[in-house]
Amino acid sequence: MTRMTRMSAEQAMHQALREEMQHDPDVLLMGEGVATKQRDLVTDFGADRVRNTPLAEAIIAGTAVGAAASGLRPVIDLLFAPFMAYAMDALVNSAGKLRYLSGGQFRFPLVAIGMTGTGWCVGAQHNHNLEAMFVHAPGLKVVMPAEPADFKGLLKAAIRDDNPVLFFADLGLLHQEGEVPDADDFIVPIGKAALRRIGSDVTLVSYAKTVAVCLEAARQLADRGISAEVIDLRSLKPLDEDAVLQSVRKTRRLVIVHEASGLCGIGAELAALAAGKAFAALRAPVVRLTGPDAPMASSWALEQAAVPQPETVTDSVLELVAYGASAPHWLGDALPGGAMATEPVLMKSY
Amino acid sequence: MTRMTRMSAEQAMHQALREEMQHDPDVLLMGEGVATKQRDLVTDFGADRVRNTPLAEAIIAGTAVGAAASGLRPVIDLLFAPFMAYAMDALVNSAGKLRYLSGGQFRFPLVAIGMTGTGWCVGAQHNHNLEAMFVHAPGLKVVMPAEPADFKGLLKAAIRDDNPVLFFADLGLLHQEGEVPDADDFIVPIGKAALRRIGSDVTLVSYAKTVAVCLEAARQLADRGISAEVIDLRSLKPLDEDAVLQSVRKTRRLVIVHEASGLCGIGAELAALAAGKAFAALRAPVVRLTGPDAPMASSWALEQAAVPQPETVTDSVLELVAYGASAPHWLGDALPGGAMATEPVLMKSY
Amino acid sequence: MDHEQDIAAGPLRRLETMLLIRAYENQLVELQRNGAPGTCTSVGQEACAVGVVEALDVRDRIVTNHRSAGHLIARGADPGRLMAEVLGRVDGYCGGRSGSLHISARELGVVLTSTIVGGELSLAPGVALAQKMGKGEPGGIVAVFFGDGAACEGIFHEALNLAVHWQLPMLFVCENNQWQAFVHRLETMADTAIAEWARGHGLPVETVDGNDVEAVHDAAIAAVAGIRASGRPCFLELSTYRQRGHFEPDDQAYVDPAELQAWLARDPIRMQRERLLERGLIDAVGLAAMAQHTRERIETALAFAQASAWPAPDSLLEHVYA
Amino acid sequence: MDHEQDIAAGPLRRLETMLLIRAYENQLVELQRNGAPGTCTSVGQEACAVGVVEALDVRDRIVTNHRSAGHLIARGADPGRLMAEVLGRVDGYCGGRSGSLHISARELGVVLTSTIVGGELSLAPGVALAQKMGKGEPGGIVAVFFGDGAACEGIFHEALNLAVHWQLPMLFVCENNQWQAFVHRLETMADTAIAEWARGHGLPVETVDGNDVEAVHDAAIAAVAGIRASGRPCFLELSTYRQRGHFEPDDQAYVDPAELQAWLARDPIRMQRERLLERGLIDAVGLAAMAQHTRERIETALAFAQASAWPAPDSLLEHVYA
Ligand SMILES: Cc1ncc(C[n+]2csc(CCOP(=O)(O)OP(=O)(O)O)c2C)c(N)n1
Ligand SMILES: Cc1ncc(C[n+]2csc(CCOP(=O)(O)OP(=O)(O)O)c2C)c(N)n1
Ligand SMILES: [Mg+2]
Ligand SMILES: [Mg+2]
Repeated sequence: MTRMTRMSAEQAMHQALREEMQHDPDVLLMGEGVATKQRDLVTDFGADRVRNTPLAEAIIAGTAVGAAASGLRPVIDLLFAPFMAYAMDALVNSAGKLRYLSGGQFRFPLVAIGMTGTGWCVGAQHNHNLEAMFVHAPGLKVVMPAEPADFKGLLKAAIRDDNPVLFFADLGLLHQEGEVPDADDFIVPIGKAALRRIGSDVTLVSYAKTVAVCLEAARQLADRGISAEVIDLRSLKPLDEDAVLQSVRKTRRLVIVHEASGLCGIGAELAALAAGKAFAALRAPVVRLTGPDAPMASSWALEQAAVPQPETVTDSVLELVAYGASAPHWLGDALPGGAMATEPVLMKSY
Repeated sequence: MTRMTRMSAEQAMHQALREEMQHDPDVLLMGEGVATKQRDLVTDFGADRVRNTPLAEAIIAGTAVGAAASGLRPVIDLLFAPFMAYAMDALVNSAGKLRYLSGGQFRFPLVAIGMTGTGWCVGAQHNHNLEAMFVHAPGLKVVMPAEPADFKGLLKAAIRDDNPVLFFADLGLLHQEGEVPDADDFIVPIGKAALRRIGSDVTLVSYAKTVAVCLEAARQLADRGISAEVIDLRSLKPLDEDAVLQSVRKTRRLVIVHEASGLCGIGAELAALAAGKAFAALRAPVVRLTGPDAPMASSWALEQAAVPQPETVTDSVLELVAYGASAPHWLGDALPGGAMATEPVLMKSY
Repeated sequence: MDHEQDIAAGPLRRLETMLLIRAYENQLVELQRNGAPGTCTSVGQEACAVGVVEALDVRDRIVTNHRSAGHLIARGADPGRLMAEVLGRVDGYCGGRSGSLHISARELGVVLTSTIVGGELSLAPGVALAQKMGKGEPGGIVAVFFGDGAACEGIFHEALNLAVHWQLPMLFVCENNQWQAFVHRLETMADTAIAEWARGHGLPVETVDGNDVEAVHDAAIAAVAGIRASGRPCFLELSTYRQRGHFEPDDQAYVDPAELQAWLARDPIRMQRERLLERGLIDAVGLAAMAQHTRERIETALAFAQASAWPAPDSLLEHVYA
Repeated sequence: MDHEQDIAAGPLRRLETMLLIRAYENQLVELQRNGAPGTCTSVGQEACAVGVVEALDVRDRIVTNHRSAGHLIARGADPGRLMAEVLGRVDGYCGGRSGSLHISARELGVVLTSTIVGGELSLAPGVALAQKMGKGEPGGIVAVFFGDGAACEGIFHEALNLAVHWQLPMLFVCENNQWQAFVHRLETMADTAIAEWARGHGLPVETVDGNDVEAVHDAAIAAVAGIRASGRPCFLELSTYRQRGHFEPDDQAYVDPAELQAWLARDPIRMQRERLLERGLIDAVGLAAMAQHTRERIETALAFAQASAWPAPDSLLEHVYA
């Protein structure tokens, strides 16, 4: 049996770093304050491999890219995701493109960590779920775990991956605890979603903080006799298309929930996926419940209002199931004499 | 009758700038070489209002944001879209967020221009259709015209808008000519799509260079008795949802075509929109034909291979229409005794 | 106020303003302990804020950063509305949308604020350009406050080059408080780096004791006069110290206690108090009255902030677009 | 080659390499006129490339930019494979994916190239860090080539600070060719700006006549020795001139003809030829033989490139991920 230890997501990340630094002498950690905050790593692996940097995200990221091409495996902590705006050239134009443009001469095994999400009332310049921007950019991988075990297993996988991986840590989860496998060969493969709850009436797909929202909604729905399947994507690029499609083909209804805003977000991609590749199975419109298309406010009251809540998910599913239940009417004129059904308004609007 | 002059898209942009600088003394133009390349504007409006800048995109954009908040209406030419990576903080964290974070104290009337797209064999660090990143970011508007008249009308609208507008110019279109209204009050409203061809069997939605691809496909399809409607989005944010939904509710089939890569792109958003709000009308899977999820290569041969071609669109539509024609079978077990249909593979794969 | 009077009143007013900033931030610390959002306090740096801001006039504009309470209060911001903002309430300067990190107050000329380190440097040249091009009042300049950390960001270089080359009326004020969050600045740069970097850009550079409010004030008065006369930028590096943690709460376990002690001994408020006592410009009674007045203002502010309502959830989408 | 011999052979070899670079780029210009993709030529800057690259050895790494033909050829790149790359063919160094703007050639130690101006400065410290940490051959340094325009980008400041503070074995080579695409550099900075900016970072800075290949070479030899000995970075500013347009085609209508003429009179190839003739190191016959040999190499290269196949369309997704 796998031995487990209870720890927070933050501790799980630290353990992953420690194990990978132990495992591979090419791994190094750089960032503003990484050496201050993780003194034990400096002690054990030396100041060469755990480097406080100047406050300069562009050169931190650029240095990681150059070092990765030259045989090291840098992990950089860019603190909050919006600070990646300064590192965009290094991440998007260099890390994501230079392997391809060089005809495969170089590889860029690096990990860039950024925190984000509601919970700290810090406002849009710290709290911006911009992971979809990196999903859209070529040549990168993107992960965003929901459970401490995945924080560990995905960070280890990211460090071992030969490609640049963006690792987003949802602020609101960092201090939540969970059981984490001790094994130092515990890896969560990038690109594999986790089925968090099995169900048959609707598929709820989410990642990071809102996985818990979906699980809570699923419990509420169970009380009302509706069986919801809950998928935690874990990796946003590559997306586990099969896991989502398989579930949707079974449940025939899809609700996607995330804190990031909707336009061109992960939810858009998944809805498009379902509409393209699971169309015949769908029995109801695909619903996205997302953060608003607005910067995140600092005020606690507005932060709360911006995040999808379990009740919203539950209400949407109830509406969806009702839609499906009165089935053939919505098939409109595909059925003899049928009239066009009006569409229910299912996108959460602010 | 509207008087028209035939000119290239590039000339149309220049005319728009000239007219708006004439119209409003607060408009100024900044960028690397704008004063060299548009000497006539320096002559007519002075070196104060047409400024060559140091080679430093971050401060060009930041300066535009600061100036916009202080009563000017800057237009900045950032040359190629990937160079915006250096301007990301100013555009995303400042222009897009500071109005909101200030509780509405400031507005940011600025336009940032970037070229992109295939046609010059310049590779991924110049050719990256990254418009979706800015659609995903809050507080910004995004336009990307397909015709010279729209280059003029949308640039004028963008300059008059009180919000930050990203204006993407498709390289491949800049030297194409078209009829452009002379009127200096000719404005193309941001957020309004253009119906380029009326049809009844399928809706083709696109923007920029691939609008022409769709129009050519529509002609090919007409020869085979299929009537395709073609929508040119023109604005990517705000999206003209109504135009797309109305068309899809009529034609019941949707194909989205763009050169940008697919994941979390505009096509994903539109497919999600249709799957959410026009679901009952859809008679076939939603198809996306996009550039590959890869950096753009320089080689002409690979550039060509990366761009959706009219034949691909035509073939996809033929497949879609066939799918719709044998209608009820795909309804699967919604019909008595029906088995799950297998999904056709419709996403262009590379 | 005439010049003679100001010579006496100025130092007293500066002491009182520093006391108000300190009291305001100590109140925030206490609020945080009781569950309010954390803040970046400027405790120990009050002389920088007061010395510079008092050298500005109503035409001038301020662009600041995450550690802005001193700049705002020195400019006359209402501690009640500031506190309401920190608490995320509707009566805050930004209606609760900013919180502590990006407070701007257009009515006071505190026009833009970014909590992206270096954001202030990115925005300020544009404000100055607008002033130079006739927006705002004639003769106005822009004071931009930033830290030693921000000086490491590339935008520092870009902003200086633009300001110098375009002759923008800007006062660059680097509050070198020795810390960049959890990293001592000497871990990231040479000791005299910031002034040398600035000097490489060929503008007037002065390094001043940032804990001596009168020295800061004198240097700022001279710099502002120079900028107004020449239309060109100046650079002040103020050496000071961040006495508290980076963000509340912060145990400062990583801080060298000897270094902290040495700087505490040079606390700017203490220094100004001693100077005024020495010069006979104030006595114990006067000091007590000042303290009392400050206390009352903070109590009023707190009551105001706590009574302020939360923003309505359905206002969430207000102010995204103009 | 022993030292004595090199003293004679070096200058001749440098002339020949400059001729090869010039001939290669002139061939590209002609190809462009016939419809091939445009390129950024380094015509007029050959002495910078040759003088510096010849001072490096096999342990060293080069990071360059969009104007890289000189650096590549001086390092021994095959003009045929370069030309194939420019034409987008499979036999190019990058299989046609790069085209002219981002050619890297790992086998030659030309490890990374970015056409994002400043990208080279962003990447180079990481390569140097890897060398310092034992990747690559011991004692290796990194030479990073960039323009006067790149010096305006913020990353210039960040890269210098990191290189100095982390003691990275880097040779910063600024080819100050007076132009930033269509903008003269004096429209964007003060005359002596680049060296002053660099000096502000406290590393050794030298300004050298970039059209005198021997002067460049001497300075580079000294700098490289200094870097190897100290492990710390050095900075060379090479003043030179971009004789042709920014990108082919470019009518240079915006160029001051007098300035261009003055620099053409100091063409680096002409200067080296005259020096060698004067010193009796070569004669007319030798020059003719050199020209002939160069011509033949370019003809061979052209034939090779044109015979090379287009990349297969179905290889489009190769090399996105490792
Ligand atoms: C681009 C960016 N990087 C990192 C941070 C996190 N952060 C906030 S304040 C700070 C320290 C800034 O140091 P300095 O500029 O000296 O200002 P100080 O906090 O000392 O006043 C850091 C690292 C940020 N807000 N923005
Ligand atoms: C970030 C960025 N901005 C602008 C450009 C467009 N551009 C390509 S080369 C160039 C001029 C660069 O000047 P410099 O660094 O002096 O190099 P040079 O071309 O003179 O060799 C410009 C503006 C670019 N490629 N990248
Ligand atoms: Mg500091
Ligand atoms: Mg140049």
